[in-house]
Order: sequence, then structure tokens, then C-alpha cells
Amino acid sequence: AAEKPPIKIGFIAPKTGNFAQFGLDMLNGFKLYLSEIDYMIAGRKVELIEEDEGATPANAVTKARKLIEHDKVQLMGGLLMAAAAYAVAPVVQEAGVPLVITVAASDDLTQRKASKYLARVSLTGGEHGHVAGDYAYRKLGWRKVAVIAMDYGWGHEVTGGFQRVFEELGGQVIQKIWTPVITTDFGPYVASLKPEADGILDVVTGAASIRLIGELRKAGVLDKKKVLAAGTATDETLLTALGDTALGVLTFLPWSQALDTPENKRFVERIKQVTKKDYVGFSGAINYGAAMWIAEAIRQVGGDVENKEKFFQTLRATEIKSSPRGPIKIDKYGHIIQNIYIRRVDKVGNLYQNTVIETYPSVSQFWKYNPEEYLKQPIYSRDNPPCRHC
Amino acid sequence: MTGHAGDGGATPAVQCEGVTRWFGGLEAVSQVSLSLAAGERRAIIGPNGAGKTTLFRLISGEMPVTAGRVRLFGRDITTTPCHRRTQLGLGRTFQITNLFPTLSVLDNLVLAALGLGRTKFSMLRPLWTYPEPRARALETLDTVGLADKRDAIVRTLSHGEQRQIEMALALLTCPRVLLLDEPTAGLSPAESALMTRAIQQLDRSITILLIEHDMDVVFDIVSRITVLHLGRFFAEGSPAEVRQDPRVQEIYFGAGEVTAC
Amino acid sequence: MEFWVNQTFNGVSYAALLFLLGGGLTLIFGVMKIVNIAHGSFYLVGGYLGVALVAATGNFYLALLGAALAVAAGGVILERVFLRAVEGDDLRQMLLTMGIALFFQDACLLVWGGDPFNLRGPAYFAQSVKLGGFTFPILRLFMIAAAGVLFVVLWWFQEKTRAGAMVRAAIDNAEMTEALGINVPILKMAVFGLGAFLAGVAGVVGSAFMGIYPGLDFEILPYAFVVVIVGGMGSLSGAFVAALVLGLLDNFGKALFPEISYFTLFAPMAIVLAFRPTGLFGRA
Amino acid sequence: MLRVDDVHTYYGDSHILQGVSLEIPRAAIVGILGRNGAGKTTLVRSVMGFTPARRGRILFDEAEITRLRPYRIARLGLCVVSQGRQIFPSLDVAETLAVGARPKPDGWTVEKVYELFPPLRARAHHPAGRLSGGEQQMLAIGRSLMTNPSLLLLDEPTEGLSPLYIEAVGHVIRTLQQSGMSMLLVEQRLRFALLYADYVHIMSRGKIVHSSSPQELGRDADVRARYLGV
Amino acid sequence: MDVAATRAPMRLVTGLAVALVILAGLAPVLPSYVVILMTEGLIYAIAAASLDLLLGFAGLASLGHSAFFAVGAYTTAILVTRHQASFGAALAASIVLAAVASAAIAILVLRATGIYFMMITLAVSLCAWGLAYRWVSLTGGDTGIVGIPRPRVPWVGLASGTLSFYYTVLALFVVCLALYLLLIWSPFGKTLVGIRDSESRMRVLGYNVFLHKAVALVVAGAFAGLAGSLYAYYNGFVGPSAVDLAHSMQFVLMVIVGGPGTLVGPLIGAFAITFLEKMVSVFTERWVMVLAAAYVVTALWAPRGMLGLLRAAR
Ligand SMILES: Nc1ncnc2c1ncn2[C@@H]1O[C@H](COP(=O)(O)OP(=O)(O)OP(=O)(O)O)[C@@H](O)[C@H]1O
Ligand SMILES: Nc1ncnc2c1ncn2[C@@H]1O[C@H](COP(=O)(O)OP(=O)(O)OP(=O)(O)O)[C@@H](O)[C@H]1O
Ligand SMILES: [Mg+2]
Ligand SMILES: [Mg+2]
Repeated sequence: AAEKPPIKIGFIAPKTGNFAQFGLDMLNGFKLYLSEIDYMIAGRKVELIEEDEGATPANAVTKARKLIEHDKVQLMGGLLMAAAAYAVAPVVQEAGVPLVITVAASDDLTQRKASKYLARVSLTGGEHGHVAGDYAYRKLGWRKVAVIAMDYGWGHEVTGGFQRVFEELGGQVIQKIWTPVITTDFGPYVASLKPEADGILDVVTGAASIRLIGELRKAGVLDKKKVLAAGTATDETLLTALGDTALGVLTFLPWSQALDTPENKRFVERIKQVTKKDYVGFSGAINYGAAMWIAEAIRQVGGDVENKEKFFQTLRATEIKSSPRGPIKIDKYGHIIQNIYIRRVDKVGNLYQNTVIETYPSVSQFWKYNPEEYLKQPIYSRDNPPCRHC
Repeated sequence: MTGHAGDGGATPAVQCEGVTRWFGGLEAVSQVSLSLAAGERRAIIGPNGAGKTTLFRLISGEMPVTAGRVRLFGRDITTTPCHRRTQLGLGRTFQITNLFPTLSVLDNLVLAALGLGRTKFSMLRPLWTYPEPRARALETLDTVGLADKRDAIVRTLSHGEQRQIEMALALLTCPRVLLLDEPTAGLSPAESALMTRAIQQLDRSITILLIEHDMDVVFDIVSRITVLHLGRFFAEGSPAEVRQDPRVQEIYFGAGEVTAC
Repeated sequence: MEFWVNQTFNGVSYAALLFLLGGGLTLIFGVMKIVNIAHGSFYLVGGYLGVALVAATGNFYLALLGAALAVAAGGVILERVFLRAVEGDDLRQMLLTMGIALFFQDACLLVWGGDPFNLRGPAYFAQSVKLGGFTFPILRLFMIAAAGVLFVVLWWFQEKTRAGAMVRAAIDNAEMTEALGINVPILKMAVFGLGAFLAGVAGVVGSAFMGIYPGLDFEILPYAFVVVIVGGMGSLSGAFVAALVLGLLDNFGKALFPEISYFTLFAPMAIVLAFRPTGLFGRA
Repeated sequence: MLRVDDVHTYYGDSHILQGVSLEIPRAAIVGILGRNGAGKTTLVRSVMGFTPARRGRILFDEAEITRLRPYRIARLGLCVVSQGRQIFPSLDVAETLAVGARPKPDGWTVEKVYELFPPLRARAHHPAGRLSGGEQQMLAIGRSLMTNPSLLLLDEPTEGLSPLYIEAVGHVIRTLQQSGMSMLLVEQRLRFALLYADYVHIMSRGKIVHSSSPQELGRDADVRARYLGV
Repeated sequence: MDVAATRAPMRLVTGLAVALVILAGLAPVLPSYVVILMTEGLIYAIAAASLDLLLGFAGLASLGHSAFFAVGAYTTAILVTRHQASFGAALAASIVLAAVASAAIAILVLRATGIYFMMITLAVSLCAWGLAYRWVSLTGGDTGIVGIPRPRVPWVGLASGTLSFYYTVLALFVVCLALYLLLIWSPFGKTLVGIRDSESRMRVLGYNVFLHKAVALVVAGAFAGLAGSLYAYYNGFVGPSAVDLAHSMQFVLMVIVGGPGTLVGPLIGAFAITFLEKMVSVFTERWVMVLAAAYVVTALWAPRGMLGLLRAAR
């Protein structure tokens, strides 16, 4: 056959600024898979064009335009910040280029604002909240919960999902504390947590998580109660800095470095060779999976990505039986269906890890609800569901 | 409100009634009352820190009075903002040179000439299509004898030259009352004489209030002198009278070996 | 009762942190009239160096001194090589420090990567002292002490040495200051170095409290500015009072009305500025 | 004590001082007269090192200071009372006096300055920028005296002072001279200059056009008319 | 009429006309990414020039200029996505609302001068960001407002293509430029410079300084609002990052890099910064360093901005 031109994939991830490390991990994971297959899919070379997401969504939009109009990519991937994903989505849709979001977690990207050429293989806040609510009520036996969450989309959605499931089961959310995204001192918040709560839901991520968990430890909360935290609060990249303070904290996420499957062990070994670090961030793992999944779809259309409609339909229908995080498939709104693991921070030898203690298999973004009815409700927010027991 | 009947009909040009100004715990101007007939030329003298400049600031509205009233041609302007007082015909010069240092001499004067017209708000027509302000500026430039420095940036002028522009700016506001704060300070004797003559030759209808430490100048220009001391009215009289007053000599003139006429 | 004592203590220690952040900035801002956007970067570099030195030496106090001195040296060089050239131009100075800040932002990313670090102080930082039934974490006590020392150093510098007045004079009128026999260039270098030193100290102490990670430089900058602005430019006691007021306000605001926690820092600033554009203690 | 030798000074391209030479003996007061813009201030600025001479030499106590930085020059014992006062607005009176002080046995102290200019004592903690014009002038003089210089450059020190204080300044000048200080006195007040200077120069367009004793100049109405316009 | 005084302006106009012809003529042959960036450059040029009126001419170093830009952007975003407003209506509303906002802010900030003005406008910027972030029902909060379609322009139709939108922006830019030039040459422009040099003297000359400064703020705000509106159309979305301090700083940087008080300088500055940021990042990951170096170099060696550098080279 005649030599076909390479398949061009545009990848937008932060390479500078506060989230640069995140972006680097995304790229490491994505590129690790591509290099394993020598950048060849279905007999065609793959060309990955990386662009910096930059500090603002405006930047991401400009970069997306460049990838579409200048580089003429056939598929676009990446995107970390929810706001950037919201901003980029319509631009990419208008051009009819498939967009695979590999991190940005805001619910509505694949719910009320779902769009045709969009698929997401990462996670949403709401779906994680649902799982946590179920786990807290059934397994931890909590009845009253105090929530401390970051005051932005991710915090609202995890909390909302948690509250809905937890309260429908009969529990009560008795306090919701919203902390500004930049919070230097969590002392006063921790001090004002209601003592009658059975446990704490913590939806604070990134470096701030180190401060919050440290403060919870110092104030003795962690010795008396269990803390259930949204996964990235104890992401592997934070474990060193968290140290002993986080021991015993429970989290929920679709992956863990300690996940005991052959695929994951192999992945962890290989990515460690790339990063030369003991700890592997979760964004590397899910981007590796994303690359696997995209490659599989391209294989299934025989490399014919130029046929957009067919390519995209195949993309959505593609299933992977075993990736580092487990099986992957896509629902009809474009969001991933995957396992969510409950993990506990432990110390094994000199190293810390997120030990998997429970698996929720094949979780849908709509939990057990009927999607149509689910979507009639407004998106989870600060006051939805309202705090009836505060 | 117009002038009082008892004043012989003429409304005073400037009238201060019990004007007072405190700076924190310092009473810089205290209960000063002063009345200038239209066209009168009066000097205010007094030791350094007596409150002369502060009184000027109160009259021109640069800062508000703590107590008392200020009238301009009978009209109460105590609370009128500074720029309105200028529009009512009050002009002044600064003791400490206050110009537009990064602009050329001509632009300094043009700005002064624009101050009173309505054109200053015009936004959509270039300045060079308005001939009048520029013509007036050039004319004044000649009067103060700085025509050859027209395009020099003011910052680069010598101290004395800047003092002359100070005067020019005040003249361009077409004042009916002119407050001059040491107009000849820093001028060489020759320039000082020129300046004195220029002031003398101003339209007689312009009321002049002059602060000056140089008695030669004072004697040439004014017919009456008011003496301030420690913020208060101290003495008043014709130049000769004030000169002879032993109390004034004590607080102000001293032995007079360097400044005597 | 316990609530009030604890929260007041928390508030005071938070005020200490704010003062640590703002102290060096007040100096540079008030004395040299430089809007130093790079202040956050000095903090960041100080923190990272502190982490590295603690790892290398195992001694927190050695690391504190070493990191602060290194930052001070950097500050001196920056002043000598760059800021000197744009003397007397507020805006251009700001632009320059902005460039420097961007440079350090990227350089730190390059050197230390993007993962957060936690600076581990001496073991006793994790403990608390009990006093009359209340517990006071030692780390927070240490922060208060550090802020106290910093205040004394600055106060001594401004009140007891003529250097403060000399630099202010130099900013007002460099020529005339030189004509009094004052070596203005050296002096400015020293003041900027001292400001950088304080930022470095803050970086190390602050990192022991809240860790260090990319982006922190521009995150703390508004806090540092708020302290300086509310206090009044160049007023040391102003910065001190402002830090205390803001620290307590923020703390009780967060604890009692978590809803308004966005505004506990910036609303007071807006209010103060609306009524006193020069800040609480600033003089025009 | 000071020798200025064929000095040429420029502001950018404009050639202001065009070969000025003069000498100030120890304990002497040399007066400079001249109309506005003649270059008097520029001469003072060149000596102090603010606008270094491009050509020519300036020697102080036989040491060349032509291109030294101003603070080095000042430390040799020169100081200037600048025209237009050049006050430090963000310092108060006491700070201003203290900031450059170089104490000397029997030298000037804050107390002595306050005695000379009593209004300053009352304003000791006022910001200098808020003083009246005359008070600022006093402060500028006091500030320079506090450095206890051996040569003082006075650029119109009496501007804005009331007659009483002009006299006081005159007395100080005399006393200082008697204690061995030399002075360069730039002055517009002819009478003042003639009274205190030991020797006078008249400048015009950047050159010295007349030099004589004050008595001679006092007699020579022709020169006065030609160069000073009086 | 003073003929000599018109010589420099005429040279400027000729230069600008040539530049505009080049800008217009080159677009069809340039790579589309470059045209996209030129569009952005033009939008920022309008905004930067409006800040120059304040910063360079009136001496009001505002660090809160992005607030007015954002008022325009949000107004357009809201009107277009929720009320299907036409291009003209959205533009007009953005301009008016931004002007009204700056009039309101003027009352608050104009009490301060110099470095205090810088600080108080910095506070305005922080508070405006807080509003955009927290007033979720109006602004969409963190995620902002997405899905703003490209405008339907009279005589042109839907300016959805890269080129047609570019020409739309260019046309508006030319109008703004003409107004700017008239403004800085006008008596009013001169009074702003006077205010920069000495407010107290201006008052004594009979100027209502507060009013002039307020008018300047309103005019600059209106232009910033216009730029903001175009920006909303350009990006297709508006979020709080349009109001943040970094954005304000960026405006200031554009002005200073180009040369404050020159009007033309900031236009060049806007283009330079836009291209630097977006182009260099294509070639190197260390583009932040390059940007940092550019700032430092400009601050150090171009005492009057790039424009000054050009003049010096001649
Ligand atoms: N803004 C101010 N704040 C505080 N004190 C002031 C202010 N302005 C003036 N003063 C004080 O008020 C007194 C009067 O000052 P003013 O300038 O009126 O004196 P003056 O009579 O003009 O003296 P001179 O002849 O020296 O110019 C002075 O002692 C001065 O220190
Ligand atoms: N910074 C400058 N740049 C350019 N020219 C200057 C500068 N400063 C002064 N000049 C010019 O140099 C000449 C001499 O100025 P100088 O200040 O020495 O005069 P002066 O004799 O002290 O006058 P005065 O009695 O008015 O103080 C003047 O023509 C002036 O315009
Ligand atoms: Mg006075
Ligand atoms: Mg002079």
C-alpha cells in the first residue's frame, strides 16, 4: 500500500506554571504507551504535537485553534483544567475534530453540556462522590458527616454526589465548610469541625491537602475519627510530603500505584524508568490508559481516521479489557465506565502507598440512577443538594 | 449678595474674615481679616513661617479653611473649589516653583491659556486647529522675555528662568485678582527689575496681593503693607510707616545692614 | 473559653505568618519605593533552598540561616545588576521585578520539579506545649517568635540606625543625599539585600508550616501586599498592626462565618483604602 | 583650597560651562554673581560632581576630584546648599539634620542649628516637605552645616529668607570663615555678596567675565550695568 | 492653524497607514495561526492603548484595567448567549457598561495618587476577580461562560472564518486608532499630560482635575470594554482569568514594553507580547524564561520602550 501520511494527534497539557508537573505526568503517561508501540498504529506513524495549556483557558483555546487550523490534527487530547476544557470543547466541536479529555473532571462536560465529538477517559467529581457516599454509609457505618471541601467545581461535585447518595441511604451531612482555593491556614476550619460528626469528608487537593491533613493530624482529629478524602488528596506525588501525617486516611480513585494487577505492575515499572521517581502520579496512569484506548480505536478503523464519523463512532464503542486501572469502556454520553477503588494510606517498609481495600466495579457517572432523570436535575453546586441538617 | 452699603459702594475684591487654619496642633493662620479694594496693590510681609503662603492657599482654595470666610468681589467662595476660583478671576504663583517639568515652555503656556476656555474638553479636534491659545501663549512668552527658550523642556531651564515661567502661567489665566508669592525670589537683580516693571505695568484694574521679602520690589509696587506674625495680623500701613515701626523692625527687618534700601 | 483562646492563638500565629510574608516587602516598598513583584520568588527560592539544606545538613537552623543568606546574596546581585539601571522609575522597576519573578518561577520548576515539598523542622515542631489546660503547637509558637525577631530587626534598622532615613532620603533626592557623603549605591544594595534576606527567612519558616510548591510565589504575593497596603506603605508598625488585625479577622471569620472566608482578607483592604487611601498608618 | 581649572561642562549636547577657572584660598569667601542662566549652578554642580566636567580639572587640597562620585567628594570635606532647597519630603526636620551628620569636636550639632534657626526647633518632627519656603531654606543650610565641611558651596542660600534671617545667615558665614571654613557663595543679592565675599567673579554665558574685589565692583558701576543689569 | 505643529502628526499618520495596509494585505497569505494571533494582537492593542491614555498620558498607573476589559467581555458573553443579542447591540452595551463601571470606580480610586493609586487599583482588580469568581449566577463562576458564537457583521455576514473575523477586528481597530489619535492631539489630551506633571498647578490654572481624570478613566474604560467584547467573540468564552491580576499586569507590561505615553508604543507592545507568548511556546518549553528575559531586557535597555529603541537606532 502507498505510504499514508502520519496521524496527527494534538495534546494540550500545562507545561509551565503551577500545574506543570501535572502536565508533565500526563505527557509521560501518554507518550509511554505510544513509545511502547513505536508510534505506529495500524501501519501509520503517529505524530504527537504537544501544546502548553498555559495558565488561562484563553491560552488553551488559542492553542486548540492552532492545532486545528495550522497543524490540522485528526484528534485532540489532554486538558487538565475544567475551565479550559469547557472553553476548548465548542471550538473543537465546531471544527469536527474528536476531543478526548484525559483529566478535566467537571461533570457537565459529559452530562448537560455533552457534545458530539467529545469523549472523556478520566473521571468526574459526582461519580466519585456517589461511591464515597455509598462506602461511608454501608461500610464505614457513618451516619453524620462533616465536609470540608475546596470552593470550586471539583469540591462542589464530589460533595454533591456524596451528599445525595449518603442522605438517600439515611445519613446526614451536618456541616459543609467551603475553603477558598488558596488557603494558607486550615487551623480555624479544623477547629470548627463539628465534634458530633462520625467522620470527615475531605475534598481538598494538591499542595493544600498537605496542609489540611497535617492540621487534622495536629488537632487530633485523625486519631479520633476516620477521614475519607477525594483521591488526589493523597496522590502518590504527595505521599513523601505528607509523610506519616496521612497514615490511615481513606481515599477513592480509579487507580492506585499499589493496585495489584499484572498490567499495573508492568506499567509502574516502565513509568518509573521514565520519571526516575519512587512515586507515580495518577495522571500518568490515566493518560497511559487514554493512549491505549485511543490506539485501540484507531486500530479498529484500520488507521482510517480521515473518516471522521466512523472513527468517532468506533472510538466511543471501543472497550479495553485490561489497562493499568482495569477495564475501560464509554457510556453513550461520552464518559468512561471504570472501577473505582477505595484506598488507605499505609507505610510499607520505607515507602508509603495507597493500599486498595475495596473495589467498586464498572461505575457509571450516573451511579444507579436513570440518566435521563438524573440529567433533569441541576448540576451539583455549593447549595445543591441543600444542607438540610447543618 | 453684594457689597455692604457702608463701603462707599465699592465691593472689595478680596475679603478675608477671621480666616483660620490649623495643621494638627499648629495654628498656621489665625483669625486673619483682610480687605482689598478692587485695583488695590498690597503686600504681605512677615518672618519665615508667619503663614503668608498658607493664607494664599486658603484664598486660592488649595486647602480649606478651618474657620472664617473668604469673599471674592463680594461673593462667598469659602467652599468653592480651587479651579472654580480661578475661573472667577483669581490667579496665583507658587513660592516653590510648580510647573509641568516634562513639557516644553510653549506647552506649559498653552496649557495655561486653555484653562479658562471650554475647548479644554474638546477631544476630537487637534490642538493645533485652535489658534487662539497658542497666540496668547506666544505673546506672553515675549512679555517675560523667554521667547528663545520656546521649545526647551522646562526641567532643563535654570532656576531663575523657571521662576519667570511661573509668573507667565499666572498671567495667562487672565486674573482680576493676582496672588504673587515671592515672584522675584531667585531672579538676578536685572531680571528682578524687569519683573517688577512688568508687574507695575499690569492693567490697573487687577488687584494684586504680593508676598515678597525684597523691600525694593515691595516699595516699587504697592501702596500698603500688611504684616503677619505667627499667623496673626501684626501691623498695617504704608510702606514708610511699616518700615519705621520699631516692632516690625524687631521681628522682621533686623538691623537692616544687608537689605536696607 | 477554649474556643476563644485557641482561635486567638491561631489568629496571632497566622498574623505572624502574614507579617513574615510582608515584612521584607514593607522594607523594600517603604524605604526604596519599589513594588517588588519578585518578593514571592525570594520566598519560594528561600523555601526550596531550605528544604535542600535541611536534607543536606539535617539542621533546621543552619538551613534557615544558609537559605536566607543565599537569597540575600541573590537580592544584592539583582539590585546591583538590574534594579540600579532603572532607578527612579516605579513602573519600570515593577516590570523588571515581574520579569525576575517569571524567571524564578520557571527556574524553580526546572530545578525542583513540580511536586510539593514539606520542609521538616526539628522533631519538636510537631509537638505542643500545654499551658493552663490549653495546648499550643510549638511550630505556631516558633512562627510567632520568628515574626517577633523580624519585627525587632526591622524596627532597629529603621529607628536605631540612620540607614533607614538615609535610604528614604536617597529615594527622595539621590543627588543631595550623595552630597552629604552618603554612599547611596552600597546602601541601596544593603537594604534590598536585607529585604531579600527577610523573604528568605519567611520562605524557610513558611515552608515548615505550609509546604512549598510551584505557584506559591504568586499565591503569597497578594497576602504580602495586603499587609503592606493596609498597614500603610513604609510603616513598620502599620504592617505589624495590619498583620495582627488581618490575622485575627481572618481566623475568626473562617471559624465563625466560613461563608465569607473569601473576603476576610480583601474586604478589609478595600474598606481601609476607600477611607484612608494611604493605609492605616501611612503618611501621604 | 579649591582650584577650578579651565572647566567645560555639558548637559547632553549643550555646552554650558566654557572654560571656567577660579581659586578659593583657605578661609576665604569667593562670590559668584551673574544673571539667570549664566551657569552659576552648573559650576557648583560640577565641583560637587553632580555633572562632572568633561574637560578641565578640579582640585581640592591638591587632590583631583574632577570625576569622583559626589559622596567621595563630600567625604573629603565639601558640601553644598543646593539651589531650590532639595529637601527630603519623606524625612522630618530632625531626621534630615541627622541623616548626613558627621560630628566633629566643636563642630555643628543639631542643637546649634536650632539655635541659629529657632523655627526649626518648633518643627523638629514635621515632615520637611510641609515646611514653609523659608523654613526649608534654613533646613537646607542646617543640613549642610551638620556635615562640618571645610568648604561649603552656597547656591543662593538666602532665597526666600526674611531680612532677619538673611542677617543671621550673614553672621554664620562670618563666623564660619573665622573658624577657617572656605566658601563659594553664589548670590543674586548684590549687597549681600559685596558685604561678605573676599573676592567676586561675574559669570555670563558660561564664562567668567569679570573678577575683582567687592570694593572694586562696588565702585565700578559700568561693569555692574554691563553684566548684572543694575 | 499652526503648520509646523502638524508635521510630526502627519508623519505618524502616514506610518500608521502604511502599517495598516500591510496588516490588511498580508493576512490572506499568512499561515492561519499567525492570523489568529494577529487578531488577538489587535484586540490587545486596543486595550493596551486605552491603558496608555491613563498610564502614559494622565500618569494614572492603573493595575486594575482588566476589570473594565472584563465588564465588556462578560456583557457580550451574557447578552449573546442568553439573549441572542446582535453584534452591534453587544458591542454598544459592552462599551456603555464598561464606561459606567469605570465612572463608578473613578469615584473610589481617584482620591489616591502615585504609588497609592497603583495599590488601590490593584485592590480593585482583586475584588473584581472575586466578583467574577463568586457571582456564579451571572458569570458562571470558575468555568465562566462558554459557547459565544462568532458575530454576524453587517455587510459581511457571519464572521466565523479566521480571516473574516480578523478583518472585522481590524476595521474596529482602525476606528479606535483614529479616535485615539484625535484624542491625544486634542486639547483634552494635552490636559491629561498636564495633570501627570502637576495636579496642583492644573487646579490653579482653572482645571477641574478630578473631572478630567474621571473622564479619562471613563473613556479608557469604554475602549477597554470594546476590546473585552471583541475578546469574548474571539475566544468564544469568558472566565475569571480575564479579570485576574496577571491579566492587568499584562496590559501594563504591553504599555511599558512599547513605551508609555506614545500611543503607538503600546500597539507594538501588545503585538510583541502576544506573539512572544504564543509563538515562542511553540518552539520551546522554556518560553516563560524567554518572556522573562524580554521583560528584563526591555526594562533595562529600552528606556522609552521599544518605540524609544527604534528612535534611538535611527
Ligand atoms: N501642609 C502643612 N502641614 C503642616 N504644617 C504646615 C503646612 N504648610 C505650612 N505649614 C506650617 O505652617 C507655617 C506657615 O507656613 P507658610 O508656608 O504659610 O509660611 P510663610 O509665611 O509663607 O513663610 P516663608 O516666608 O518662609 O515662605 C509654617 O511653620 C509651616 O511649617
Ligand atoms: N538639565 C539641564 N539640561 C539642559 N540644559 C540645562 C540643564 N540645566 C540647566 N541648563 C541650562 O544651562 C544654563 C545654565 O543654567 P544654570 O542653572 O547653571 O544657571 P544659573 O546661573 O544657576 O541661573 P539661575 O540664577 O537662574 O539659577 C541655562 O541656560 C539652562 O537652561
Ligand atoms: Mg511662603
Ligand atoms: Mg542657579
